[in-house]
Amino acid sequence: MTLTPTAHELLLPDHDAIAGWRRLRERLARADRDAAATALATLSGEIRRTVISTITAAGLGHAGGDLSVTDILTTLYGAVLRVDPADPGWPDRDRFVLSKGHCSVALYTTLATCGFFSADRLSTFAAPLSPLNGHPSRRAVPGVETSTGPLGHGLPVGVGIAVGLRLRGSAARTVVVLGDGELQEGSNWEAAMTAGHRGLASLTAVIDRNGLQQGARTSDTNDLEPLADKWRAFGWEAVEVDGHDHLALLDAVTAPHGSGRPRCVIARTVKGRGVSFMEDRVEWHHKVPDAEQARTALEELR
Amino acid sequence: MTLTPTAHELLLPDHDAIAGWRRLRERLARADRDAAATALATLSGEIRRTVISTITAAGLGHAGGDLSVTDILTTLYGAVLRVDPADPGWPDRDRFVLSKGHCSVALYTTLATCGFFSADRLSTFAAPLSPLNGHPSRRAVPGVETSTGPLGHGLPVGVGIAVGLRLRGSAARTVVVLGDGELQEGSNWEAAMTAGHRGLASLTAVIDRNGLQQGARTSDTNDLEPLADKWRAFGWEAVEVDGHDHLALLDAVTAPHGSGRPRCVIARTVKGRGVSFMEDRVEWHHKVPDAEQARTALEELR
Amino acid sequence: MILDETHDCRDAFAEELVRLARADDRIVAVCNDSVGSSKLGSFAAEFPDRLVNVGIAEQDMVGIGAGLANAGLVPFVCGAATFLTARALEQIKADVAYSLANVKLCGMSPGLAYGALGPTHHSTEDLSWLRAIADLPVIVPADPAQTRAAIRWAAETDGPVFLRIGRFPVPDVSPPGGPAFTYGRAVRLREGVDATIVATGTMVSRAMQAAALLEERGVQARVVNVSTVAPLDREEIMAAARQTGAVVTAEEAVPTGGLGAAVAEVVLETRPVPMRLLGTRAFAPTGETGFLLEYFGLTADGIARTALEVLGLDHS
Amino acid sequence: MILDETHDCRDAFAEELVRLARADDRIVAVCNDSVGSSKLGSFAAEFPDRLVNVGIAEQDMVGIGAGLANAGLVPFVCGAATFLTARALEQIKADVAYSLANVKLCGMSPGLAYGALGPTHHSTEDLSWLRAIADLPVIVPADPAQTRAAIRWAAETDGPVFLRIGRFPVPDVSPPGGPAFTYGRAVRLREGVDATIVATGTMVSRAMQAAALLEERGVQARVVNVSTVAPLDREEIMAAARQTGAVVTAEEAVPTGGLGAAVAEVVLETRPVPMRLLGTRAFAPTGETGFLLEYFGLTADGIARTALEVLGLDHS
Ligand SMILES: Cc1ncc(C[n+]2csc(CCOP(=O)(O)OP(=O)(O)O)c2C)c(N)n1
Ligand SMILES: Cc1ncc(C[n+]2csc(CCOP(=O)(O)OP(=O)(O)O)c2C)c(N)n1
Ligand SMILES: [Mg+2]
Ligand SMILES: [Mg+2]
Repeated sequence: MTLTPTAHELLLPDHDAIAGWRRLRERLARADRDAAATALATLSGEIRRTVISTITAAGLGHAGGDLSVTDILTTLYGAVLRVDPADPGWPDRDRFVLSKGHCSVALYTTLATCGFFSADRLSTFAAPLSPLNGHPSRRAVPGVETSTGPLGHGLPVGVGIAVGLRLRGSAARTVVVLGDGELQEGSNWEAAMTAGHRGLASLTAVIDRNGLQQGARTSDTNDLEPLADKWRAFGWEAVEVDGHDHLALLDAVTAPHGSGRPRCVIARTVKGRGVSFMEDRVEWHHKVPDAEQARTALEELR
Repeated sequence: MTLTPTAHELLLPDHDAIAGWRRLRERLARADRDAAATALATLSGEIRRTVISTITAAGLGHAGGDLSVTDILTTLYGAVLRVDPADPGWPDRDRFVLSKGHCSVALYTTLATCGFFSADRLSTFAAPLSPLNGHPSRRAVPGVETSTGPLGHGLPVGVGIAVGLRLRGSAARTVVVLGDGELQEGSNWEAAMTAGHRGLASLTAVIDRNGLQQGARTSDTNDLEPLADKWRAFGWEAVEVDGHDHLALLDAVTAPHGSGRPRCVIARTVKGRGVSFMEDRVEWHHKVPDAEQARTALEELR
Repeated sequence: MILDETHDCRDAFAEELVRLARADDRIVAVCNDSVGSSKLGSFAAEFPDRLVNVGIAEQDMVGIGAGLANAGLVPFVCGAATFLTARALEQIKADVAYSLANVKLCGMSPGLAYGALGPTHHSTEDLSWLRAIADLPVIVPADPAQTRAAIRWAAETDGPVFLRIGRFPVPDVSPPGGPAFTYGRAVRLREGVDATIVATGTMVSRAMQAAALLEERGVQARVVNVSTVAPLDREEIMAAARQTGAVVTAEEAVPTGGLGAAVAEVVLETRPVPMRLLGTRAFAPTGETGFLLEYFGLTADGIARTALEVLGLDHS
Repeated sequence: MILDETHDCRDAFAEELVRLARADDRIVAVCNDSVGSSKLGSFAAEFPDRLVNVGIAEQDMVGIGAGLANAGLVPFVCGAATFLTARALEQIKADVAYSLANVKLCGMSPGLAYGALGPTHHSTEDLSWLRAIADLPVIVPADPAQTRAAIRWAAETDGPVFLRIGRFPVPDVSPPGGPAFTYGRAVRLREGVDATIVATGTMVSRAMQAAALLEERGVQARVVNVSTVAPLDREEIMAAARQTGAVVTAEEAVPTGGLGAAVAEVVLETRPVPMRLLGTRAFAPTGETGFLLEYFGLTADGIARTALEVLGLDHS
């Protein structure tokens, strides 16, 4: 079968960016908690600004969810995930899956920051034939483990990865980030049950608990509470943390799994975090800032 | 669109059977608890025997699950559901959905006992052009509210019915019977979440908790425990009862919903109940008894 | 056909649904966190109790639709076409089609409408997926008038139906006068004797433009608008094959099992003539809808070139 | 072809899978509480850790398959064909095909194999559903030899694939000698000049019998076994149309988007000749598989009559 290419450009590692990211990782590994928190906050600020510029330029994107998930991404790529942007297929890498694939811009920006590809490619986001489609494609973007976009796909794939890594004797871990509205999809609960049953302690789910979905609050649409109880009843450890507190996230994600169970980190976040007029406003799920709004947003994010 | 008929015979109400069923309902309504228990047990015995004969004759069926669900069906049709076999489309009828549609023979036998159609049609089960297919079809069988067979379909439909009846101002109730293995399907948890969110107090789910699925124990395949916790975390009341104790089932199903929530009745049952060599044996999920085994089974069920 | 005045058929859909709901209190809407993208805002404002937003749960959504129908309501189940069909296909087969439930499945923003949101959001397989399911009419209105008429027909008719409600802007193509939509009947929009372009949905206006281009080349192309993809209007297709001797189909979808395949079968079984099936043939690359339609040759020019090709005429 | 010695292809599938798994520890099996019906008992006995039975959860099953592939394993994901495809279609599209994951989807007991278990268990839409998905090869072995060879090919080849593994007993149809299965290549089983019967899966032996019946009527029918339904062997179909002038397709499936539609497209685009598409055309009534195949005319006699009809010969 001859495959039709879905993108006409190959994304290649950016070795300068990789070197910068490696230095950051080393710095963070040695830093005290305050310094680590500051470094991660700085990184988050940079990423948030790039998110706003990229979406504004492309006229497309999901700003609200990008900004709520940013601190989760920076914590993971800044201090947790053992990956090699120069060798994205390294068999023993930790696996990361962004199940809420509509927040591709935050992911692409993070991946570029690590050097999986050059940050200047971000300007092609959503442009004709760009590898950077509106939702991340495994075919086109190094560092993307599975194509996401339809909600409720990431956790089953993550479970499969964790089962597979265990079978192969790898100690690598698997982290899946999900939206909260996304948890209305039953496929997640199928996967949660399987992971609980199999005691997949190398699997972590982080819920971006911003309380909003596409059209309304989750509590007005199809309420998820008591959310931690749900995960526990499905055989998981569950902890709740402030999803904009890098160190709290870091502790929650890295604490040893005493129980031998998979862990769910419910990260309480604010959709649109960091931009006053976007924060907790449902319309910024996929609204695109105009030039004036973008300017204000970039200033607020400084 | 011209529909191709899927069955070449119309099933019509059996008025003698209806009269008999009405007498039973009245008797049960007036009976003391001991007498009610005895009458329901007698009915269950008759249905179990017909199940065995029907499956043996057809060379097809799911004896184990039929026998585990029988007492639930007799309790519901004997003492709970307000339906009219002479007018299966009565708008204000209670709705019953057998989500574990593979146990069609138990359902068909129960429906025939109520007079939805004549019991002599049971001998056509699975025969060419019979309305009584291996899984119940809404097109062909009066009393069947929705076609089932693929697992995980009944509860979403039941939720829709309950929402619809409430919208129409009907006080009718909706009861869905599910298998335990079936609860591995995520579609059930989608529906459970919706029902909990909407406080559908007219909806009852009864779980035939026989601990076995098609190929193994549920606990060895993908464990469901803590099952009551799961339902509670999804916004339901949950009670556990002996699923072969008609009065316990009756109480569990009919107790007022104080909480305004949907109720899940976890009915602890034994797959193959009543036939020694079938009880709790996974192979009887869909094994068909030979003549000798059928004879033994019928004797044990006397 | 005024080409520069274009419409999002979801607006006609939403307006007509509200109008029908005022007259018939059995009508309810069901959606998957898609109040906005299904344009159900005004329905929600006027009938808050009759909008059942189940959240992001498509299997549940379709099952609930079947349940609402069972309770005597007339549910319009609305979601992005790809999630509605891909995620709930077994519910569509078992709970709706096989159960003959009175459910109106509304696949919103189908085809390539989601543009740069990518192939996971494109609904190009839906026509093939649904036409394979027995007893499920598949309706693709081509403009606002057809959309309104199709919805009215669906509301009045007992039984399952799938309606593909376009988002990509289209001009009016329905001839004034006559009924905009008759179930099971294709509409001949332009006479012609040399070839027939059979189109559906967004491709209909492009087919008309293609016919105009072909006229400049001396080719008289007939144009047929198929809004009932299943069951197909066999007579009209047979007439096209017999009277014009060449057929091109055009759809914003893979033609493997949708309009193209449906027409092909009738042509082959009754009057084999040369034919081409235009549609999408792969996962789309990145780009907005207009760009992607060009990429797949789903333009007036692409259709005209294909017609010339099937006639063995030079199309350079 | 010894007609009275028939085989359940699941047995060949299961044996070959165990054999491959012995040599390659990347091979794992995934199933949905279908160890028995997918014939994975011996696999489970020999490789207990490499069987991932997820329970009754098809979306999870396919997602897990994609994850296992990501971890470097070669998963054979096995489930009753209708549940695998209908319930997990979006996972097949997004996680497997669009993600180009190295997942081997094995649809067991397809078509009408489940007989009197009814239309909810029949998998007659799967070929149409899957052929609509880009970049997903659709393979239908016709006998045990093809089954084994196809599985070996699938295990060796990186990328997604769907294999339709039959349960209904079939005789051996592969000619001894030559390779039983070559990806993308149809096999001409019988020469003929008057018409071609293009068949797949369970229909292949019936096509051979039909050709024998036709011979008695003086008609020389060619028989082509298409085991790669997507991508189709265009050359062989073109040759059939050109050299024999009439085509009948036969599949245990709706022909709207499967083999019939695939062949129709090539015939129309290259050499329009009279054609008939045989398959299932509705939800089946109650009955066992053999009865249902008769009901839909999917028999040697039905195929032969259809061939006579397409040739305009009396078939009474
Ligand atoms: C299966 C599916 N249904 C619907 C959608 C459309 N959709 C995209 S984003 C979204 C809301 C997601 O909400 P949430 O998971 O809370 O994400 P966040 O708030 O972090 O953006 C919806 C409904 C989709 N992408 N996939
Ligand atoms: C979607 C789907 N997947 C698989 C099957 C095959 N199947 C039929 S019955 C069954 C086991 C059901 O177990 P359970 O729900 O516990 O029912 P019970 O024990 O009461 O028979 C399975 C897997 C099916 N019918 N539907
Ligand atoms: Mg959210
Ligand atoms: Mg059970």
